Amino acid sequence: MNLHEYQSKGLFRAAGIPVPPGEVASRVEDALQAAERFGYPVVVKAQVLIGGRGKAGGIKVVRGGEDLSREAGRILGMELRGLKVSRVLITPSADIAREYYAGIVLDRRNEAPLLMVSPAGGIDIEEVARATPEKILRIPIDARGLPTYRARAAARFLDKDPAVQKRIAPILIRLVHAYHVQDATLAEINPLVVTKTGEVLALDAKIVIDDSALDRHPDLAAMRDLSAEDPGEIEARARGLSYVKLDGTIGCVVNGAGLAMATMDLIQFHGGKPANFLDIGGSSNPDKVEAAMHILTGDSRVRAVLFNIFGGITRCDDVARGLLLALDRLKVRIPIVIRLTGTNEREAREILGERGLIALSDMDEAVRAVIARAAEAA
Amino acid sequence: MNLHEYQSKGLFRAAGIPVPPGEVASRVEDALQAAERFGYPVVVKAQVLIGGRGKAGGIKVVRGGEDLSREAGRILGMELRGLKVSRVLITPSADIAREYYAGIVLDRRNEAPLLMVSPAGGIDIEEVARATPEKILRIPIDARGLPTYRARAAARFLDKDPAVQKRIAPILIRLVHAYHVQDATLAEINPLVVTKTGEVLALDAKIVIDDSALDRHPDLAAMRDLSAEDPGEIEARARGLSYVKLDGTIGCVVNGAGLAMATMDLIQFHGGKPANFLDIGGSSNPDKVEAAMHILTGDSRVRAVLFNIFGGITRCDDVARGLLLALDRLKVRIPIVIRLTGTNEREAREILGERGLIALSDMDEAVRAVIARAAEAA
Amino acid sequence: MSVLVGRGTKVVVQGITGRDGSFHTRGMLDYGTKVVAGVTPGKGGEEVHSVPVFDSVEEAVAKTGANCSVIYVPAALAQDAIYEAVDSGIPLVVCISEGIPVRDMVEVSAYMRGRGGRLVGPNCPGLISPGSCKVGIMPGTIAKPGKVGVVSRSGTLTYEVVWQLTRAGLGQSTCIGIGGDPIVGTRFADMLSLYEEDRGTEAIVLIGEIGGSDEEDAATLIRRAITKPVVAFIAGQTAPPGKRMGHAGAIVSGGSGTAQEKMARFQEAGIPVAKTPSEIPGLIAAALRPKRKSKLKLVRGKAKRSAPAKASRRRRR
Amino acid sequence: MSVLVGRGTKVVVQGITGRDGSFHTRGMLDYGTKVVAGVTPGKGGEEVHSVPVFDSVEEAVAKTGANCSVIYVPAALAQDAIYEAVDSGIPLVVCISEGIPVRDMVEVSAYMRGRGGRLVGPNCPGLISPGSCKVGIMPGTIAKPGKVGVVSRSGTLTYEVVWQLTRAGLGQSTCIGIGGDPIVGTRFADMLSLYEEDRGTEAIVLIGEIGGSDEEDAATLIRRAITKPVVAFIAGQTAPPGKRMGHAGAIVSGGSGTAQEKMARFQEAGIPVAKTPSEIPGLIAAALRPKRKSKLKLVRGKAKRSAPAKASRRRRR
Repeated sequence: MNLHEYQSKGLFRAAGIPVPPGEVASRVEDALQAAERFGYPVVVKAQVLIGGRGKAGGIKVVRGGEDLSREAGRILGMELRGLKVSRVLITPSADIAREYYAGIVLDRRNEAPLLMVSPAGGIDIEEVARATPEKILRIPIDARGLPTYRARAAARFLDKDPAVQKRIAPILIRLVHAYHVQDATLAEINPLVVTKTGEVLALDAKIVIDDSALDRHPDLAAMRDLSAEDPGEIEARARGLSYVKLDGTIGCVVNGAGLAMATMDLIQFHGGKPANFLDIGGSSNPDKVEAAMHILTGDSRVRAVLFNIFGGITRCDDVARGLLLALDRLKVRIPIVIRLTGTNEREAREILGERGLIALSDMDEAVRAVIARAAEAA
Repeated sequence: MNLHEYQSKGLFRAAGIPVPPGEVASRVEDALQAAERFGYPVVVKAQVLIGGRGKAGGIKVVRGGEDLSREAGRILGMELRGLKVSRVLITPSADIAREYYAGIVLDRRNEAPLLMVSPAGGIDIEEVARATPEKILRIPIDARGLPTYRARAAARFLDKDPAVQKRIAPILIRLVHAYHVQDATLAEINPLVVTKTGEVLALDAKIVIDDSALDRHPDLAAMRDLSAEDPGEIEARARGLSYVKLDGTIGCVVNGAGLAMATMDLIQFHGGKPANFLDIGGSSNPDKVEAAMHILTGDSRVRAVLFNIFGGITRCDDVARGLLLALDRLKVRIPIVIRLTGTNEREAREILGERGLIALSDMDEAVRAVIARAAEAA
Repeated sequence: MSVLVGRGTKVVVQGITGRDGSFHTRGMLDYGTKVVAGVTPGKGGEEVHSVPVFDSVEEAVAKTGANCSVIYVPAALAQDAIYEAVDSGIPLVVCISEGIPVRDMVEVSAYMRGRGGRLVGPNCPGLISPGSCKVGIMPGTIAKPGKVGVVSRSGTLTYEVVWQLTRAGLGQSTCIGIGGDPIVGTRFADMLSLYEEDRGTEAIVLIGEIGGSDEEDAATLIRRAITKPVVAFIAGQTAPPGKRMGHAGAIVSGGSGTAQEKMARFQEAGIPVAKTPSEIPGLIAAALRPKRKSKLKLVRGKAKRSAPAKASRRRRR
Repeated sequence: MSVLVGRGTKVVVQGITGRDGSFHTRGMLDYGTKVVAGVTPGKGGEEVHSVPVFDSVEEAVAKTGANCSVIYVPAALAQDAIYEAVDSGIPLVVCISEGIPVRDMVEVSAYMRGRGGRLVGPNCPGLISPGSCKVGIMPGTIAKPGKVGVVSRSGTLTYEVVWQLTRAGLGQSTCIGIGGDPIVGTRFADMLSLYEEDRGTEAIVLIGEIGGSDEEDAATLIRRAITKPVVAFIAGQTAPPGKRMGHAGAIVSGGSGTAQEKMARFQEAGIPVAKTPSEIPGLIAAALRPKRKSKLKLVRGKAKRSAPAKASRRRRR
């Protein structure tokens, strides 16, 4: 789960990492009041879960009230990569001397977190990694956390000033600790700035929390911003489905993530465009099938739906029953192509047959069929 | 540093370990009020830092106010193994069904904590270890803390009732965690009781905190009860000396713990009785020598003092100066025997010689001399 | 012939009294797997499908000689279950549980390093050595004994491929799903080495997906040390970046871990990459054609796992 | 001849700019020890007694080839200093610092297990191979080159014994103080094995004290695997139970770790126990007497560290 900048900064502040003061506003008046408390110039920052907000016009420095009213008004309500901005962060403008990067990711190869710091701050770390890899220092994190001596080495890598190094080292130790205790999979300060007075501040913050760990962090789970997500994805999560919306025309209902990806790929291979990733999971609860159909029929771009079910633990007859349930309850006006094989395949075919539905057994054949039906429906 | 029962229980309570309610009183009136809040019968428990308080008469169950007044009055002010009781803990009497032992010590051989549990609760665990070692389950603790499955195994070892096991297991996990985060070197629940209603409670509690870790636990350091310690030991700690009072007649001032122990042993070997262990440490600050003399002359049993200094880092001349400083400032009426060798030995002899003092260079000779002087002085 | 599990495998089921544990115990028993014990704390003395239940793995091992554990406990309890199995000396621990926090697995990984014992999974379907033993949740009916080793990060996609192999007359030595999480106990490289050593395996199917670099590491290993033919398939070519595709580990982040990159690495290593699942049986059949097979034997006879072997292998392709 | 440190030892001093670090660097240099580098974070580029100071151990090792570290930092920073030395690949780390929390050392111990590198201390005076190298704070003047290995848990008591040996004409191969804390990196048993292997050591003095079971473990090891004569002394016979005698590790708790117990264990193992420090030189001299020496050589020639050697050794006493 991605956290907003203001939420991430809140966690950093609680972890003892210096962040600039800030207030979140969803109305221009509130933004003005906050700015007056801080004193101008302030920065108005759109709170949306995408990178590159600055380039997209979602971050502005303003020098007075009029300026702020105009910019806050513009940003509140704008769309950034399809996401509506409903909140801005108002924060005093900092006198930046130098900008660095500090971030922790999960290093899957080493099966442990990895701290990366770079004196090339404020820009995308992946770009730095490609263009100037020598500008990144990588420090593997083990069960000890970040030993002080390593934090000092990282601080020396970033800044020449011993006084600044002494401020940076504890920030890195706390960042590593926060990553651990909050069950993060990413924790990033970009930029970590040194101000002209030698202060060190986390000017931007990004934390991603491990979805699998939210159960033990009710405080973090409560930070989820539903307004920042696709309604279909919200419904899917609520119903225990794994769903990702895409921009194609062929909806897919599949059991198993790998098979679901392979189905999308096969649609593209045969010339179609998948509208989504959707995994109904291992169980064969008919309600999940109905929920899946509800989500797909809510996407106006979907022209046809493909069911691709390989019965193992999932029983084909349960899926067939779920499909019929969906057809009864929802007004489904788009064609459906069904591919079933495996456990209780015969029973499933019988159930479907009673309603005049035919199930294919070959995956390629089914994909070609659904592409044809979608083309007809367009 | 040993914590009182009520302090240990406070830490356990904060760690989520169930302890019975309790109030500390240093006056009979307060004890009465506490007892009335709890309702009779209550237990009056002397808060002194010794084991075996029950056998020594420091713990009494009382059934009413008169009873309490008499017992609290008797216990407050009594002496238990030389320690004056200035506080009692008033706690409701529990309906005990079964009594167990749970404790963590540092296992020096394995360089890790060791959890021990035993169904033979309420008695000295060392006695159990001697008499019925099969009644103790030992669980080494590694960096993971106490895995749940091991906590369950320990709980099964203690009690047959699955409902009780489910209450014991988390107590053990929390005990291990508290031991770790509080930098304890001992954490003991004895007895851990199962009440007749199936509740599980830490009826007594004992925690020893690692002295070396007190700097990072100011809250624990503040719990030190000076009234429970020997005034000489308090002064020694304040002056950076390592001092243990014994009941002999020959005071010793030595540099280094090993040499100090060997000096005591040698006094006994030659027929004398050491009055103390005293290590002035590696530095040769004259103030420390003066402090040492102040402490020793405050012990009325001391008949003579032996200085045993092996100059290495410690400079013999510094010790000599410190001794003269002490003789100037304190009224020292007891004989002093000095043994010096090593760094700046000659300078030291000169300094002492100016005041008519002679230093020996052989340890055995010095010990025999001090024993003779003590005998004369007696 | 097979790897990891076979006729000598004696399984203890952790979480046997749960819904999944009980259901799949039935499935394993029906397949002929020797399920000798179950563990559910507090239910020691009970039975599930006539399998005795114990309070702890330690007890189960002591009483039954179990040498493989399969874990069906809820995600929040899975780390402890793995610790219990490993600490009890079980050499093969298969964790089916899905949704284990990454931090728990980081800790498990650090703990297991340098200790004995192999973990398969978590978030995996387990493994099957057709005809002799199945551990986990794979449907036994899709597989048949043979010479193809299958290793995959997914579940149903594995079934799909195994089923297609079986229909094409290509039986399997062992099929394993290593799990879809970012951190899993057994990786592609581990399985490739096991299949390379296994005399019953003559070709290998590797089914990867987006995310991480396990496929890339596998490609490097194959180039260096695997002499048997490998056919690869990678799912997720159409997955958008930054989105988790069902599996916690199936995510393209920071432009790395794409299907395209992985496919390219296999192709550079001279390994055929199937464009669709249905192409796999044909590619395997081609790899096993008698002419090639004799060459392969020659190569292995000469210098197994050495530089000359590698060179010959490249020539072969 | 010597163990652990000698002419090839190149020392880096962690905390060299501190009061103790600087003072003892002077002492080590005066003795002839090759102190090649110092480390104090933020003071890289400075010099202490002409020794170059670096910001990190890693840098010091890279620039000077240091192969031994000695640590003089405050107790609160000592754990990190040990980690830094070990992580930088230093094979011998000597920690002088006193007052390190036990938990810190439990963590260090767990971390070092299975990794390379030896820790001596903490809370120790270090070690000296007379005539060639001293690392730590021992006064160099008390020792002289010879054939007696000395291992001790204390500081000044060691100096006392070494001084008495020297005055009796009994030089030392190496003298080491292993430290007075409950957890130390190198124990009696480790040193006994090193002295046993060292061709320049012919007899061993072991100076133990109350607390723990390291002396008991040493007695067991000597009985099983040490063929060279050992003389033991134990301090603290008059120490009251439950009181820490200066050293954090010198405490009789729960009736175990008494001097009496330790002395009895040595005596049972056939090892002479000195009743006073001044008895030690005489016992060592007796052990080294020509007649016995020839027997010892015979035994070693026959079967070193084996059961027959053990049997002969018992006869010898």
